[in-house]
Amino acid sequence: MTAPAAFHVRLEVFEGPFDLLLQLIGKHQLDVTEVALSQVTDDFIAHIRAAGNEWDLGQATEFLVVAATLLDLKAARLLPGSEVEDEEDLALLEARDLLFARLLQYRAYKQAAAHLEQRLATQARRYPRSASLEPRFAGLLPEVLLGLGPQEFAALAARVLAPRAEPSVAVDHVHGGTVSVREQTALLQARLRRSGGGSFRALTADCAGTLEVVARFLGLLELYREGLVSFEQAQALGELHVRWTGPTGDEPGPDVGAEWDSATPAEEDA
Amino acid sequence: MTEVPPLPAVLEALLLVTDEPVSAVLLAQIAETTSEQVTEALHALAQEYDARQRGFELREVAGGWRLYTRAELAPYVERYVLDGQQARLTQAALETLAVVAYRQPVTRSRISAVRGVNVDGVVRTLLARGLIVEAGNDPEHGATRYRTTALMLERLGLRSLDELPSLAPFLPDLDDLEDADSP
Amino acid sequence: MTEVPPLPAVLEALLLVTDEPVSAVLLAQIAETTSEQVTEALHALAQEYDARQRGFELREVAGGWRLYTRAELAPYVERYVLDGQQARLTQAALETLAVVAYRQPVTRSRISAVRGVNVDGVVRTLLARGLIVEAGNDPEHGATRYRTTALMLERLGLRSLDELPSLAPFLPDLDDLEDADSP
Repeated sequence: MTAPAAFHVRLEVFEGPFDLLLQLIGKHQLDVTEVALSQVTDDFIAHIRAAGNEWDLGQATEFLVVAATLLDLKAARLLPGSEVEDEEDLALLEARDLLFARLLQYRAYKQAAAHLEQRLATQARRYPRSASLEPRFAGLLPEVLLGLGPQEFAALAARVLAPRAEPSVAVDHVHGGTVSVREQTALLQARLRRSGGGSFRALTADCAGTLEVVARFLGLLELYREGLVSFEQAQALGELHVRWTGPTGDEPGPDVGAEWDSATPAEEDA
Repeated sequence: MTEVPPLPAVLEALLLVTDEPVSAVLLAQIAETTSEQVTEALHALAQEYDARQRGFELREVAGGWRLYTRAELAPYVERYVLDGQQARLTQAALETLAVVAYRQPVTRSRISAVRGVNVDGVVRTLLARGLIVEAGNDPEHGATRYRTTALMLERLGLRSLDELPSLAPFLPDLDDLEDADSP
Repeated sequence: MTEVPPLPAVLEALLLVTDEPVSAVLLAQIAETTSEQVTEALHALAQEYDARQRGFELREVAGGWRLYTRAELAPYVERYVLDGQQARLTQAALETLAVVAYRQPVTRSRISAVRGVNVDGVVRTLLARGLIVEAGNDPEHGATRYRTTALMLERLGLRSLDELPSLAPFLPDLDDLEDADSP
C-alpha cells in the first residue's frame, strides 16, 4: 500500500478519532451512511503518522482502536472472496456496524453542539438587567443571608479563582522514546518464522511498555494484511493466537510497517 | 393607592429591580393575582417590546423572566460595558456540554465513549464555569454523574431542556450502542 | 449590523444595563451622535413611558439619566424587596464576594478579570448589602478597591479574616487542568 509521497497533511483542529473521521469523510464528499470506510483509512492513518510523537497516550489509544478497525475493514475489502462466510467475517461486520453507529452518534452530538454554540453566541449578545436597588428601597432589604459556612465559602472561592487554562493544544505529550512499528514488525517476523506461531501475550511478553505492545499489535495487523500470519481467537477478548503462514526459508521477509514510521523517509514503494 | 395599577406596569416595575430570572409564580404572589394571568401578561409584554423595537426584550430563561438588551444592539452595549464579553467555549467543551445536556445524568466514561476522547479536563472546565454540576453516583458502577445547571439554560437562553432540538432523527438506534458506551 | 438601529432603542439598551445616572454626553458618544439629539430622544422616551403608564420611568437626576420604577408602584416593589427571596444573594453575588474576600483589597476590573463578566452591578449590590466597602485607591491606576466588612465575617460565622479557610485543599491539581480546554 503506497502512502503517496506528496501527501502533506496539515493537522487541523480535531477532537478525537470520530471528529477526524467525520472531517475526512466530509473531505471526500462521502455520505457517512454510505461511505466505504476503507476509502478514508489511508487519510486517517496519515493523520496519525503526521502527528508523530505529539500524542497523548490516552488519546492515542482511542485513535488506534479506530485505526485498527479501519485497517481491518480495509484488509477485508482487499482480500479476495470477502463474502460473509465464517465467524471472522461476521465479527468484522459487527465491528463495522459498531463503528458506524458510534460515528453517527458522535455526529448527532456534534450537530447538537453546533446548535448550542449558536444559542450561546446569540444569548451572549443580550445583556441582562442587573441593577442594585434604588436608594429609596435599599433600606428595606432584609438582613442578608449567605446560606453557606466558611468551608463551603472557601470551596466556592477556590472554584472561582482556579486558574483558567490557556486555550492550547494538549501539552502533556508522550515523551517516551519513539517506537518503530517497522522494527517491531521485523522482530515479530523473525520470531514467528522461527517458532511458527504463538499467543499475542507471549509475543509481547518482553515489551518495554504499552507503546511497544501497541506497535507490535499494529505490526501483526500489517503482517495479516500481507497474508503472512493468521489469527485465531476462541472468543471475544480471549487469548489471541498468531500463526505464521508465510514462507519459512531463510530469505528476508518483506519490509512491513514502514508506513507507520514517519521519522524515516522510507521507501515509497510497497 | 386607591386604584389598582395595571398588571403589565406592576410586572415591568418588578422586572426592573430584579437581578436574576423571576418565576411567574413569584411575580403572581407579589402582584396578587394568578400565575396564569401573569404569564399571559408577560407574553404580551414580550411581544409588544418586539413589535415596537424597544431596546430591551423580555425573555423567559431557566424557568424565570428577565429583561435583556436586544441582541442587535450588542455593539453599543459592549462599547459601554467593556469587559462584559464572556469567554467562548471550545469545540470540545461544546460537544461535552451537548452530551451532558441530552444524556443527563451521565458519567464521564459515557461522555468519553461518545466523543472518543478523554473528557476529564473538559468536564472540570464546565464544572468550574458552573454549566454542569455533579448529580449523584451511577447506581451500578458508583461513578459520578453530571447534569446541566440553570445557569447553562440562562446562558443558552432556554426556558427548559425541552427546548433543545430533538436528537432522535440523527441518532442510530441506541440499543445497538450499549457495548460502545461502556469502555 | 448593516442598518443603524433607531436612537431610542440604543438608548434604552444602554439605560437597561446601568443603574447609575448616565450623562447625555456619554450616551451620545456611545451612540455616535450629538448630545442634543440624545437629550431630545431621552425626553421623548420619558414622555412616552409616562403616557403609556409603563412600570418604569426615565428621569434626569444629578446630571444623568436613569430608569426608575414608577412611584405609584412602590408598594409592589417594597413587597418584592421584603419577600424572603431577597435575603439570599445570587450566585453571581456570592462568587464576587468570594473573590473580594480572598483577594482584598481588590479593584472591580480585577474581579471582572477573574469572573470573566462585568461585575459593576453585583459590586453595587454587595456594597448596598453592607458586605463590602470601599478601601482606598489602587496606588498604580487609582481605581477604587474593595474589602469585606465585619458584617460579612459575622454572616460567615468568623471572628476575623485570619479564620477564612485556606484555599489550598480546594484547588484542583494544576496538572489536571493543563489539558482542560478552556475559555
